[in-house]
Amino acid sequence: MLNEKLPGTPMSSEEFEKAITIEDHPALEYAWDDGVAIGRYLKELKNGRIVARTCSGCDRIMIPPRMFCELCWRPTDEWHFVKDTGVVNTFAVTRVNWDASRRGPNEPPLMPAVIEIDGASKGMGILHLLGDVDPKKVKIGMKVKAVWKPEKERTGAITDIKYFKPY
Amino acid sequence: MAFTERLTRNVDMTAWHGKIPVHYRYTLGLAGEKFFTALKKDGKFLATRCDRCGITYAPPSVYCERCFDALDTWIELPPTGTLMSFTVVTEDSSGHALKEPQIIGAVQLDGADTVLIHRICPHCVDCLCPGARVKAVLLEKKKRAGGINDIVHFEILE
Amino acid sequence: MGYNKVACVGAGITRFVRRAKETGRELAWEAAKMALDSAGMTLKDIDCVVMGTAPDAFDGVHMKGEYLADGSGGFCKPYMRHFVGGGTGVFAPIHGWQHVASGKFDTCLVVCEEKMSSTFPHPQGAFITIFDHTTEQALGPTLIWIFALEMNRYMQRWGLSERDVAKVSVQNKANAIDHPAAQLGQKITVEDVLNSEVLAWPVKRLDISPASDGAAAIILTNEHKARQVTDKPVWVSGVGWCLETAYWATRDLYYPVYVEKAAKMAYDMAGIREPDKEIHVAEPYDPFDYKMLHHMEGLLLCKRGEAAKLVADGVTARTGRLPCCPSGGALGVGNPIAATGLMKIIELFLQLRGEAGKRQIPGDPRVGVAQAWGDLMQVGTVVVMNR
Amino acid sequence: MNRRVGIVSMGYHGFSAVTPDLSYRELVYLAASKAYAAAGIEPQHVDMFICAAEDFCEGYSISDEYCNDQLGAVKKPVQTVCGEYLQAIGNACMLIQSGLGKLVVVEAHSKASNMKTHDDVLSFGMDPIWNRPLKVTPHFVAGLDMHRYLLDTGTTEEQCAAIVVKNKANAMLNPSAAHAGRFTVADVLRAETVAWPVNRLSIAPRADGCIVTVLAEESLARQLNSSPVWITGTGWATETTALETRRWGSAPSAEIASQMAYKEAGITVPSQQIDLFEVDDSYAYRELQALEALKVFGKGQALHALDEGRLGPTGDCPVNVSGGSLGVGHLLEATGAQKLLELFLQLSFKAGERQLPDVTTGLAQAWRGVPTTTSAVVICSNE
Repeated sequence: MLNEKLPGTPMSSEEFEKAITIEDHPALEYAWDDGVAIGRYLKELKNGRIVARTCSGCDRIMIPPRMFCELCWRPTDEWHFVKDTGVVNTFAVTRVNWDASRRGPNEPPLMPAVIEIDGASKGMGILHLLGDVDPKKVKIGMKVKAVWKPEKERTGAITDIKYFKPY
Repeated sequence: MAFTERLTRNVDMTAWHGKIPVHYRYTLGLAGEKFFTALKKDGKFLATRCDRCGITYAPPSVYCERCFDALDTWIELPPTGTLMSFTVVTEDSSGHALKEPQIIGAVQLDGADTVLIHRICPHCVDCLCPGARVKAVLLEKKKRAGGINDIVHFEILE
Repeated sequence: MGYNKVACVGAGITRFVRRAKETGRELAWEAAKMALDSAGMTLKDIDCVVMGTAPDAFDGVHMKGEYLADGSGGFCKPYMRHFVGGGTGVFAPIHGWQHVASGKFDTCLVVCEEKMSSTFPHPQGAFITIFDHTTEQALGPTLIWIFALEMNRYMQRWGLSERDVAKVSVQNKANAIDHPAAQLGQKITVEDVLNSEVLAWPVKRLDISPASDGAAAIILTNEHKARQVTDKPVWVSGVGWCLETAYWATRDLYYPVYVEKAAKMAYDMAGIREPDKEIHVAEPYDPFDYKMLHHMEGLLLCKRGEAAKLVADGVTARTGRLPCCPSGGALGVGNPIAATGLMKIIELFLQLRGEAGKRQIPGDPRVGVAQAWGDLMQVGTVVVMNR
Repeated sequence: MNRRVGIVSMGYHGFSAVTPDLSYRELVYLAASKAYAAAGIEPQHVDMFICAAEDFCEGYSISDEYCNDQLGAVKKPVQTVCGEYLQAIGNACMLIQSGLGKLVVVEAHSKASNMKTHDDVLSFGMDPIWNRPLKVTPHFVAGLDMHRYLLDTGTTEEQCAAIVVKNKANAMLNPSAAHAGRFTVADVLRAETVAWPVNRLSIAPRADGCIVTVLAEESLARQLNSSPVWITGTGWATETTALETRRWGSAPSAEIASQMAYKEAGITVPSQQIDLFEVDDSYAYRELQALEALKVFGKGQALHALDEGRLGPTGDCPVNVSGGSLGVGHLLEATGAQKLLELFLQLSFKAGERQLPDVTTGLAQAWRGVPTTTSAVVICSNE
């Protein structure tokens, strides 16, 4: 039987602000080696292209690319360029930023989505953002196309694609 | 079983830079709040005692790690103690060189069975030896913010 | 299966609160001490300690397991920390089961702790770094995104409305009124949920469990020791866990295959063939209201897409045929990640002993299932308990 | 132990200061593919997987998400243990002895080279209220401990320097060693002070690498490998969290862990019943401290064994013939795996130039580094 008086000392936010607290801004910084597959993926994004890897074991065309097939447990075979168009598998509409702060009234909402990329295997999607579309009009199954940054602004990152918009 | 290709030019070896982007504000805890409030207000060193194990925890704890009893016997200890061990450090917590070396010591306050980890006065380098008698030097009261750095360091008593 | 039988003989829990004054070490001690007292045991009776705690980024300490060791009773003992994302709370008794069932240890203190309130600007900010650091984090994602994506897919696949899903939040938050540890026990209506602030459509404020600080602990022993400690041991009769691929965007999110595989592993071990008939009480993981439905289906407690109907028909109420989250769940009691899963295990322990007080379900429940979920829609951890 | 557990194979890759051409996934896949090939298995045959990892070494908030694809462990029971590799080995033995699994894989890796702020991460392991605000190098914990150890045992800085010389020389015969070298005691003593009496050359430098172990229940182990290496004892222990309450100058966790393992392996006189040791040398003095905690030598006696050359490859009590962490490199959570790998290679008579003659029993012991007090021990035998 859990007795009514359980341990634990709650603090209101006012009490927390008034109390002595120890602040720390740790420098937890990393440079993760891209390796063969992701290294090539980012290079091709800079070139305005999306590259996948194929596996002859299970006939999948995989993005993001990887040098091994995690299902067949064998090396993947070839690089394979896929389209920069796709279909919305699911989406969300949010006014909340990564740190729970709210987007301003005149800031458009963020529309994250899983986009199944044409040319990759069925259901093979990536996370990205939708843009240039009225949130009320977005539907699962909607066909979308990548909007790329201008070439000179591309750095070799997933954000070289600004967003996907209906076409 | 390896890969159909490997990177063979170092210029192709790229890395993605990133970090953990949050920061922290920690509460002092039940024991810490009592200890640092007494230190800040009155410059006093509080400890807790486990009667079952016969151990005085300084700095204090609200539980005994050995027998798990709740510790609610608070006692005051003098600011003096014995240096159990020390080390001379040349780098800060990021691994960068310190302007000049610092001494970190394990100080057993008189009446305590545990140690308090803190800086030792840098000018006392030549009279440094384990077993030396030490005394806490605190910031003046109005500068004390409530935290381990309210203690400036421990100085060696002749 | 040649393993030793393993029983739960004691439990302890702290209040789940938005901000705790205690340090993580002190919270762990409060729960672990209560568990020992409840079984009339002391640290001397404990052979080993298992610690379950989720991201180090919450308590704000690297190698957090080592930081929590003395508060968890690990002093000069075999002490090991595991971590499988949000599934940690129900993996904790599984890890404890491994220690005792193997015969290496007779008794095991299982402690779970989480202190999220140290993280600034907001605990949710620590979740950006669960996404792939190179191909996803640059998009500025947060955990609510992936829940909203899954909830949308789930609702669309089975033709459910936000109203159907909101009933779960209403049920669980009401149940939590009777739980002494509860942070958000409250009477709300479906309209309250539908009108609450939209955080990431279709997820709204009252669809979600809160960030919390809290700790929980149980004591596991072999059969011989259990008989000495209590006349009502509750047996850990089935354990199962499963981890899906990290490439979460390549799987259809409407059905949690990994929960089903973990559930089947546990049911096979417990000799359960028809879970929807043989289970008397269930605690599926409910960090979001739709997630309870999603996991009820993964746990094979009902057909796919039909969980919402069970809630609407009151089948999952405390007085229903198959009570789900009688504790009040993460939605009502609170969600200090690792401690949430163990809170659910403790609810089964109390319900099966008839000691759940105001939350006690009627009849003579003998078999219960608890489940936790975690990572990128990826890990299922399932425990079956029976008296 | 009611069911004997055998090491069928160990696959490893890396052990170099940096591995810039491979992502962590690719590094782990290469090690796993060698382990599985040597055992003649596919990952779908494996019952359970255990990974030893820490979030802030990987740079993720939930790093266990990213451990299974490269092991071929999709939709499999996979658990991450945030602890020493040898603890994960102990956990794997429990899985097999519980009867829940017959074939278990244990993986850990180090991508320490990807940590731009390694010392900050280590300092982030300190207690935020009592210790971290001092803002000095985390090696201060080793400095306090070594100083106390020298005082209590009469060991000298020269003898600790001799451990560095021994291990880095041993590493010259180990093709998988990133930090081998010929040094003299004077060279080591000349190195810059970091946390006196700990200096730069007596701290094990970091390395990247991955090690995957395939473990099996006795009868299956014999099918997969004609002469598997048996695990006869495991143990692990944590002393305490607090710098304030620990017994400075000694390693109680290593002592408790070894007593557990000795009991299971039926070992009563370690120095006579164990042919080789791979023990913690993440700081040079810890090798001597560990040998005393493991009761291989009495308190303050390890230094004499060192002086008499007994700890060298030709001595009667060879310690860290692989080169240890000082010679091979510190591999974060995989440090214990490198020590176990040396036992596996020696007891399978595959240790090449550094193979010791007629060895039957070996002990691996590893510590999780500052500021922890957790030690783990695994004892192996080829009988």
